[in-house]
Amino acid sequence: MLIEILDVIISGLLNGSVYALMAIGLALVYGVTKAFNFAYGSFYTMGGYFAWVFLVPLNLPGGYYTVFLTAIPFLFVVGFFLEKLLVAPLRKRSDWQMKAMMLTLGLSLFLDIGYIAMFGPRLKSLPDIVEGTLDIGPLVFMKQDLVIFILSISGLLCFAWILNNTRVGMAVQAVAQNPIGAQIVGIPKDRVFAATFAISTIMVGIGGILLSQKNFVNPQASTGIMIKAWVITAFGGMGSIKGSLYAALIIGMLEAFVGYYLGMIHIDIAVLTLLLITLAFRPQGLMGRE
Amino acid sequence: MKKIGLMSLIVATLMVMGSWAIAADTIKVGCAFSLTGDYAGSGDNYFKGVEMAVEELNAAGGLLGKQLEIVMFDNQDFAPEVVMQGADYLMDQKKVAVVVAGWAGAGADVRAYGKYDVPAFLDDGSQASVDVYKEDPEKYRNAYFMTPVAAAQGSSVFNVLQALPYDYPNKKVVLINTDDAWGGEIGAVMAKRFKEIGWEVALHEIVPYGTNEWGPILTKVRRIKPAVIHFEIAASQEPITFVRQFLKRPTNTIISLGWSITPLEVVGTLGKKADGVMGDMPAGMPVPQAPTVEAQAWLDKYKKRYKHDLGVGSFVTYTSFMAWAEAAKASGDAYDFKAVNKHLKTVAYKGLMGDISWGENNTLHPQPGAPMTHYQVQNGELVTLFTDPAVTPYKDNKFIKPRWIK
Amino acid sequence: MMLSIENLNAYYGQAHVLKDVSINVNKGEVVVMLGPNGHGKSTLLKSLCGMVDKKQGKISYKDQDIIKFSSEKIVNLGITYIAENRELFPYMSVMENLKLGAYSKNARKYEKENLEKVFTLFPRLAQRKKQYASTMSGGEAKMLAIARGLMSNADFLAIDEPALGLQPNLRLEVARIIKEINNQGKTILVVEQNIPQITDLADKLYVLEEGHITFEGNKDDALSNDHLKEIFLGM
Amino acid sequence: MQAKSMIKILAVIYGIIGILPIFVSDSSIMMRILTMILIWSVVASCWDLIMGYAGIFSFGQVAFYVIGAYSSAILSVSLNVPPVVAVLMAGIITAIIGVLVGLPCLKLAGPYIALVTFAFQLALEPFLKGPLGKAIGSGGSRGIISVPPIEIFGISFSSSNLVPFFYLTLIMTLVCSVIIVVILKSHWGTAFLALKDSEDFAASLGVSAFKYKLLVFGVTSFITGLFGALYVHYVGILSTRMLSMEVFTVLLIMIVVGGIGQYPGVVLGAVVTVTMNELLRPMGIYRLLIMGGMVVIIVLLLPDGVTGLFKKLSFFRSAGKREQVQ
Repeated sequence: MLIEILDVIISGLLNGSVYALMAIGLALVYGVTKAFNFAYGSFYTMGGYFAWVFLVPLNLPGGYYTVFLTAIPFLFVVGFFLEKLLVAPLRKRSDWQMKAMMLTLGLSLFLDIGYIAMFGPRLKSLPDIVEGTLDIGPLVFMKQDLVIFILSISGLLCFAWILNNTRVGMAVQAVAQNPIGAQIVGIPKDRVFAATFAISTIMVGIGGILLSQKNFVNPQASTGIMIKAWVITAFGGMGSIKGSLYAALIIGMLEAFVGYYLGMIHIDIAVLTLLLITLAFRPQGLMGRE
Repeated sequence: MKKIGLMSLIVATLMVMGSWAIAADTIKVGCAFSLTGDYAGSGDNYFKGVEMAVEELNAAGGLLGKQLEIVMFDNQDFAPEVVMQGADYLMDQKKVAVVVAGWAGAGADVRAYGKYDVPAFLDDGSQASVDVYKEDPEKYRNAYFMTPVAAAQGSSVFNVLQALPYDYPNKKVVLINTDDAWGGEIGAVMAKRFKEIGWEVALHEIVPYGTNEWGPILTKVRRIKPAVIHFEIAASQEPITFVRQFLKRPTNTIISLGWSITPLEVVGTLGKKADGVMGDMPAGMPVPQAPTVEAQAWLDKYKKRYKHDLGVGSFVTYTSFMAWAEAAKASGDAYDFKAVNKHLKTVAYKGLMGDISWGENNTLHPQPGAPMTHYQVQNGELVTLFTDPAVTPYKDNKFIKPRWIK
Repeated sequence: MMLSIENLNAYYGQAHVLKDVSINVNKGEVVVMLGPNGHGKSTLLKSLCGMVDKKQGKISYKDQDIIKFSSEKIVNLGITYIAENRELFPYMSVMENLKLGAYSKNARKYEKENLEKVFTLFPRLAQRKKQYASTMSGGEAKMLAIARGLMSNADFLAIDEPALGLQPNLRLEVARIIKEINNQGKTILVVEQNIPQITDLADKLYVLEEGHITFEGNKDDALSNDHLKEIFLGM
Repeated sequence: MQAKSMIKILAVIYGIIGILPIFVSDSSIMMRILTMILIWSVVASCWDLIMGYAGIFSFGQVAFYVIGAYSSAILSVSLNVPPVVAVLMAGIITAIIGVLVGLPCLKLAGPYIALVTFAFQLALEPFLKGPLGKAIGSGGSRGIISVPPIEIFGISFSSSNLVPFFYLTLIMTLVCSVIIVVILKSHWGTAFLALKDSEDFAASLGVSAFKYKLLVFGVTSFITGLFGALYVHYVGILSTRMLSMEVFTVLLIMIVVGGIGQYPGVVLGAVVTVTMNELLRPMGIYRLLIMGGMVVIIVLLLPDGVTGLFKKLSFFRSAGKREQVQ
């Protein structure tokens, strides 16, 4: 019995860690640029396809090392210029938030169908990052899961460290808290906007690679991911990094336990009920600021 | 007023569309498959069957002296509204002579295509669809199901599981299926059959599409240690992730993936990992060795044409389409739907593996020409163990005890 | 001459806020900008600091035209804007706010010594290093805003209504500080009309009405102008 | 825009759509397109009223549309309520739910409203599929596959006889459009504009933001629900897939094309979008690719959609005239 509970907790943690990686990027973008990025999920898929192209058709040496080393700059550039070219021009308008939302929604549609047009509708599977399982007494872990867990947690930690201990990180926070103030002290606001967009693209893109090698590259995945990340940020508090981290873990756990005790079919409704109730009483989410 | 200008322009374009409708020196063939969305894999299988048939006929000078032309429609994920649009688009706007719509959503498809007389081949004999058909068999006579009803399918799987040369360590079964009509019905009938012979349905889990984390269910499975798990989710990623995560710490359990074995990705991705996994296809073709010379020839041609193993859905669409073509030939005019339907209903078609004919409620009940086929994965490819009618061992293929069973 | 603005026109959306404004500020001066609210005083300071997009004219600072410059570039040149409504970083400590004050390249080198200067100037802040800006009283927040401005190591400060909404005793404090800063050799352009003490510091006064400069001169000229006298100097 | 010119434009658009059946009544595909144009134009208009005018960042529109559809379907299938009545009741039910959703979230800042309303839409699908949904007769994930058509005086308005249904829809469309125009031009309309500029300013005018937002939420939900119901009795089939992201996107495209807060631009948007959607169908998946790209481009280049374009054009025209005068 105890072992089973442990099992459930573990799968909760595993989900949670991945969700965190997914959600925090979104929280960051919203927190800093105040833009609703509906195309977020499409960068998850982009990551997956990037890895696939490198590993399967091109089959480059170095395997996943090459992939990560190249994916990070690639995703950065993509995110950076998308912001500069598509979102930044909207900022002049008073209703730019609404416009940005519409634009990114269109963009996501474009990208998702674009993937199908380029790579076909079928799922693509990536080679495992590591094979086999690790037995600790009665508990069994897939090495894959462990890698994902470790990478996403360490990714988050180093992200948090950058945010709180580097000049750039402080600048990002400054823009998030008060764009005008940031401008006054001479922080290049627009570049920070683009940079955050890029960083979030990296986070979700890497998440895409990690999960796609466990499951698949699926051209349809993006909406699901967008919604998941979005639910978590909403629950944790729009723009609150810490909030999203907690939210991700809570929801990961909730899913595992509901799945175990009530059945998989009830997971979605449980999560969304939790979200709605939370929002009804605390519209700014767990740790969001009004 | 500029707007009036633009309005009239739009009107004009609308008119043009209307006029497209009729333009026939080719016979139009409607394909309403899932090109995008979770079922795109199965859509691809179905399409290849039709494509081969059309190429074959066109190469032989077409049908009734006319070339065949494929018109595609994306059924996406079978939202009833979309299916409805598809029917109207293909049958009303494009004036196709036949529609092959793969798996197309529990009943909605019958309603949508039943509005017209154009023969429509639908791959979903779920009770839901058949119920709709029964409402007005006369009206819906142009709807042909390319499967038996789900219940028959479920029983067949049950019979096969009982016929396996293998002694189950216990009498516990775990059923996992989706909450849609097909999955639900299979799950229900198998639960019933197992209970009848005194087995315990230790867990009957209903899961939504898109489930990829099986932790909670597998935890239960590992406690239950069932002798059989039957898994019926008509998509490809769920079964793959399930098998992978099951194998992480397997129990002494026969895994039967049901229809879920058929999307190419499943065996393609799992490869030898999947050895020992069972599965089935309603109206399938036995592989790797086909039962007849013609079938074998066709199989080789298929592999040559598409450079991959038989996508099991392809056979049934190919055969159904050929059956239609013959009916059209017999009635002398592909657009004389009354005659074509009559022919399809009354005259059996000699398929690659024998006669096929649509029986009660226009379902394709198990028959030698289109047998229900039961596979096991061996050496990373599908191998037919049994064919139904009359669960009979196929050739001398032997059931292999899955390696994870101690 | 340190700063000279010539025929500056600035717009907010459709509104034409500044119309051919020209002012001059010499090194080490305190220049006070007077005028009714909503007539463009803040806009003038903001345009000077590159925080207004739509503008034409000439803003030459230390003999280069900076009108096209981005705000970060201008800060780096040594012009700092101290906002009327503070614009602090609410969820950061006093220390973090100050550190960010020294974000621009030329300020970084001097971060340490400027911190000392600031803390000697505002002992209050030294005691509250860890406190969140959002939890500070209006007066303290104002001080922090000024302090953060000083951290940028600017030699030209554009201060917007430093005493707005402060009690009389704090206003005197503000006046003292501005004097102090000026004595440290900083040039100051300040929008302020509620504190005679500041007006006393003024080497030059401007009056901005409906986007036009309607008066330029020193305090005595202003005093001899009855209209100004009653409206702005409240005497 | 003046009420007069609004009415004029609406009259032109709906007038043309209204007479088209005379030429195309024999092609059912055409009739269907025209009918869908009408339905979508109203649903989109409601969304525009909420987002563009009342400035409420609501993502709930599709949800309300579906709620209307389900209410009417369930009423007429499980409770044998005559469809005509069911449709009206559906409208009322949707309005009530709209108000209930509005109550907690309309006090919030823009993005938060988006959160709550979108969460509401997300929750709807698992609810309808789940046991609770089944309990109230949603038919679970199988949906409801035989919804009876509306019947008035023995005439049945369904997808099998399109012309009558089209005119029924047209009448309802006209009525609702008038309601919308009235709202826009009433004291409310001005209140909304005030609210959009600045809530404080509006408050100073004695406009209670909350009250008006709740009112508009209620009314638009009612209309939306009504048309959702109309639609379901038309197609006769219903499932939770109606909540798909594509419907959401297509609705949004209509607003983007028409220009947000540019009523009646959105009606034109609906015409263009639905037509394009059909024209592009032969292109298979590229249809959505193009639609997506179109949104991006329009948002960037024509922030006010075609309406903005017209305004520009007419501006240049009149400018040209002025020059001639001089």
